[in-house]
Amino acid sequence: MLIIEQIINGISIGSIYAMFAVGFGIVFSTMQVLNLAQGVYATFGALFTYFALTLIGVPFWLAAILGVTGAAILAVIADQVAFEPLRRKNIGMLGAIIASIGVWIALEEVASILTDATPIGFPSGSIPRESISIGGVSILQTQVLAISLSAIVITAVYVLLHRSRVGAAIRAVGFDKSSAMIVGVNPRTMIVSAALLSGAVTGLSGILLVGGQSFNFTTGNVLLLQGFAAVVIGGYGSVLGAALGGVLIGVVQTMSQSFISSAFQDAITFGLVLVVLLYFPRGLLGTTETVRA
Amino acid sequence: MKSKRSLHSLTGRKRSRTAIVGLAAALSMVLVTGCGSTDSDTSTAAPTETSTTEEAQSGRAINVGLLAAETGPLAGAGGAFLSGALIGQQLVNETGLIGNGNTINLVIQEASEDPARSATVAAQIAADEQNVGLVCCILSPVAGAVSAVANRDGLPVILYGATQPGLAQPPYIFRTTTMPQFANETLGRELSEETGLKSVAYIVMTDNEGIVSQSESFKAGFASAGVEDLGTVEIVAKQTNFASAATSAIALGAEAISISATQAEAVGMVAALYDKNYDGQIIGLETLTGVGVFDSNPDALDKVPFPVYFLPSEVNEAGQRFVDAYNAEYGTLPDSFAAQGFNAIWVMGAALAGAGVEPTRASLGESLNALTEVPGTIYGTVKFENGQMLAVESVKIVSYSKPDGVIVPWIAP
Amino acid sequence: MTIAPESAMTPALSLKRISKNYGGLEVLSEVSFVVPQGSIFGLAGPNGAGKTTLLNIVSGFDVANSGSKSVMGHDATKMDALSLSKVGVARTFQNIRLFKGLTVREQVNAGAYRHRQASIIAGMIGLRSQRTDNNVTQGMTEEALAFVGLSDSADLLAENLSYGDQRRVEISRAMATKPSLLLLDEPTAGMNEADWMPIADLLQRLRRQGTTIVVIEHNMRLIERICDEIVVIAAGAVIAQDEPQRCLRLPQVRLAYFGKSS
Amino acid sequence: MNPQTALALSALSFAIAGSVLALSTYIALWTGLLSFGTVAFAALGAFTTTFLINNMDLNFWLALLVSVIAGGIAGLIVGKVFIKLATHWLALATVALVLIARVLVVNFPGFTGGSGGTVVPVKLSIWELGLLLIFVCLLLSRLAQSKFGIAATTTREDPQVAASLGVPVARVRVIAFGISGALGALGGVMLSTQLGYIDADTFFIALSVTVIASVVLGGAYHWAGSVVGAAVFTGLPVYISQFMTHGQFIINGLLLLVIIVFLPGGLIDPVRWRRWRARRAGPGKSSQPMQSSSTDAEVLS
Repeated sequence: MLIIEQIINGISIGSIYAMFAVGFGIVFSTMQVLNLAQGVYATFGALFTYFALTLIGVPFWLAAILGVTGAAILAVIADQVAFEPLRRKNIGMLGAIIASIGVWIALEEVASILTDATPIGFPSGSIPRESISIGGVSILQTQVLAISLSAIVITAVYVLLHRSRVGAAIRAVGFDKSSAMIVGVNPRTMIVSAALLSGAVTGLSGILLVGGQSFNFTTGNVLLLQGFAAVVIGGYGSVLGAALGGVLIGVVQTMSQSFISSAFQDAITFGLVLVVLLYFPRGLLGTTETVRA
Repeated sequence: MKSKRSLHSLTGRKRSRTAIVGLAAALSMVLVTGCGSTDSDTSTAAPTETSTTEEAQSGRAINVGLLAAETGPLAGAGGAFLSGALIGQQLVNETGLIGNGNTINLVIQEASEDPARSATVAAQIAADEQNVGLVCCILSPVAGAVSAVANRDGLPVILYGATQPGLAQPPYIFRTTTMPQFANETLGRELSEETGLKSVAYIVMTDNEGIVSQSESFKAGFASAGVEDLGTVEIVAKQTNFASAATSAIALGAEAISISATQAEAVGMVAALYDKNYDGQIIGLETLTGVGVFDSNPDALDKVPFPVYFLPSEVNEAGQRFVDAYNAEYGTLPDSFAAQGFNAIWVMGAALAGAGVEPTRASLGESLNALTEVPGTIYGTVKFENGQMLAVESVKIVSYSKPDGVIVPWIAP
Repeated sequence: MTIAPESAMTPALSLKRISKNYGGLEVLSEVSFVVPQGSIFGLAGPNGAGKTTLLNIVSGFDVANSGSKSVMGHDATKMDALSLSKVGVARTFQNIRLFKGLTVREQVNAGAYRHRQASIIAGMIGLRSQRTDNNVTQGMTEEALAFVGLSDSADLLAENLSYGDQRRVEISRAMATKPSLLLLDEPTAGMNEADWMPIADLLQRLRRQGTTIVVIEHNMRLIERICDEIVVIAAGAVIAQDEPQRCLRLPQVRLAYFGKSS
Repeated sequence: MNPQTALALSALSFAIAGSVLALSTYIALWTGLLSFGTVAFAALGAFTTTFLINNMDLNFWLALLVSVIAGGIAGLIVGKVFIKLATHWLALATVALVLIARVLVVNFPGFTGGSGGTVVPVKLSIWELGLLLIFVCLLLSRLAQSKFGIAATTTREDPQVAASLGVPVARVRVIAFGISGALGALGGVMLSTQLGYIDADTFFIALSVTVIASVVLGGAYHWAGSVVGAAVFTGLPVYISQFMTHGQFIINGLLLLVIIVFLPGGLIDPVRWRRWRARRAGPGKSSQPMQSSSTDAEVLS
């Protein structure tokens, strides 16, 4: 029983990592940007939701939609302000990483001011808190929500990217801008829509993470590290890879935490990251588009 | 009047506005210098504020440095400490605690609880002979960095927040932090006696020595009441997966679960246990106090006992004076961080009183070393042992009350 | 200097049934030919025939799926760019690849890198060997610069030179390695006669110094002028190998080039 | 001493320590590799030195030497293991390294003092710090002239072409990591002597971000850039602090953006100077558009 419950715990937190990782991966595979500001989008997704709940007082589902939208718009603005100039000037990887650090620092301070740097949480009653108990295994409704939502969203993203014309266009841009132009795709539109999509998914992951607990302006950084581990393990450029990477991390963490030692859980996670980087250069499920060695 | 303004600009509520002002200031700054800095660790600092009050005319205004943390990860607590300290300055001067017409004048420098920044600013304060003492530090590493500077320059320091064991090192480093360790032990003992607790399990954040030592004191307390220890679940800072820790802890099947973690993690754990329908007694620790904590999770935090040294609703005369002054200034009741900030300044005042007509670092140091007990603090009469303040008598077991989130004495179910 | 046995018998380069395909698309199929030492050898053929791919494989920038190659008598099938440079292979690029931000002299001096004896560590501590190295490579640099006639613009940023001069810089950088086999990818692309003539006799002077040259060219007049022998590649396969004049008259070649054989 | 002087001196000592850390990152970047690992080596150096002094009562300079060597070896090993990774994946691997380093620091209290951290028994004077920095700068200016310098620069600009000219790209990068490790350890020790107290979070992501930002702001194309960058980064906040409370980070972030967009070469950018001189000199009939130099596509992608 205990182990089953723990596995479910792992899957639920993992599904949140997974969603973040997918958001992270979209940006990387389309814009070749390792966006360190991605974690802040998650924080803001949660923040916008919080303000929608407390200031406007709309129901949770609506607040969440507002939060997701806010995060998506934020991501687009950040992309156009910070990364678009770099793309135009053709300043590569390092430049983008540094720029994303800039965005990260600035936005985190904004979040700190908005929250007075104190812990906040969704007001009571706004989200379902009860837990369902099935044969001695108790599952939180928030966990059910997290797992089902991310399953739906990730599938949707997968279908959008790999089964639709828009997705094909987006991936074409990611693969080779110039040839994309030749086949009549406007790279900028595609990049903006990629940023929008990634921001939305990331924001949702943030909302689900803090749902039912308190959070503060640095919450997103945790997701950043775990999500980064997830994408590395799952492989960039592959939606399903990143997703499974996230779930894997979640389960591995939970298991090591409850059956080995929580003290070393980060060492285990990121040790795994190194192993994958070195011995599975494309991630466990990565695509050939991204060769790392 | 200057003091009033400075006080206002420092209340948390006004922070956003200050931010805009600061922003403008910085912009002009950047325009001037044409270059700037990025450092996600060191943070912004308050303009040097020196507030003087009318009593100053008769005697001398004695400068005491204070490292503020209005920004950075601890801005929440930092603001409370600072607000309390400013009231401390106000009351020390109004009551003429120091005597000889002398008044205390806080030289406030923002250091955002960052070790490097704090060491730098401390060096600046230490370099000015006018500053006879320094009050600071919420985080233990910061306290360590500042202590190094202070020991070098022979500057007496009072630490008001850091809880790691062994930080108080006379002759220069003293600590008025009301050590949660003692409080936890008391809580453990009294709570078990009141409720006839049989067994308890522990959730401990293992990568924070201060917290670990707090959990030790809980264990000592419960053990002394003969409660059975059913095991410990470890968590780490920046924990995301509270649910699994909760599952493990609940699985230990204890009548009560005692949580030792820093604020965010403690709140998260309480919530997870609550959501997992844990039917036993959840026991918190002092980190559960603070602005916004209750609102962050009212359902879960209701009825979770935790120890505090200070409770606005149950105060002695000195405490009442503090509460009134604080309320008059900020329109809210002080939390235990504010109380610690206040008390640090009050003790500093008491020490200055014993430091002669013209206090110097040397005389203040001697006075602090000679200090064995201070009567009339908001914690009652407090004792000093090896530079550490003890106020065990004033420990209170409290919990948040629904719906308004006021902290009230805890009533055993 | 190269480790290669400098006997006229051993060919400078010999390719045996080199094949290359990118994800099923066959770019080269069973290409084989031999380049005798001291010759100027032309690689001709319409665009997309696979000439550059072949050059990449020879210089270790790309790996063949099958087949073998040997350079100056060494089996070079498994060699990467680094080890090939050690046996004396140097190259230029169709789209110029100079180091950004370096002056002409620095570019060429980098070419002489492999003639530095001092170990990297010795260089850090700045031992004597380091200084002698600097003198040696300086000599080589100036020589190579003078050879292509860029001594005057040696201190300019290479990227500020004209297109033609940038090509010269690339050639002189390659020369500074003192190669025994020099691979040139369209050295006169986009040049008018006035520009490419000097390059042509530059190559001939190089050959006189005993360097073997393999050159990809579209400029038939240049080919006829300097090449001893050419192979024509079309659709990844060798369709002709002979002296330039005769080769270019062959029907299959004209077909490949002009789509008609007469 | 005048407080302002004290402030300046203290800020300066942190700036000096910061410069050495920045230079450690710069060395790796010189060969085209972005490494967050500097702080891991810094932690190794700082905790080793402290341990050797406290528990083996070794002389400080001896302990420092041992730590620097240890850092160098660690750097070589890390480089050897990571070298097969393409550049930006290597950057990620170094992030993982930093995260793991923290866990190790926390969980080996016998060596590091664990989460409680440890007191650093030595405080270097500004002069000693300055001399160390000067020594490092001399080493680097020497390197720039040396065989390694040429190898590193060409490797960064175009590894493939460099290899075809006989530059042992992989070896050069591993050596760079070795030096980066040694300098990282040195910088870590210098920083720790200024902090007087170090724990697991002293050497963490925040610091590595600062260090990298210093290098980029100062200019990743010349060692002097790292020194300037670190000075600006560690020095300026202290002064800006005196003028403003909140939102300094917002400025910091935007500033970093502005720099990377408009001065991608950083404050010290020899290439920009050269181009500027070239343009003033005139004759170079530029056949290409001026491209942004330095932290450019070539550096990492």
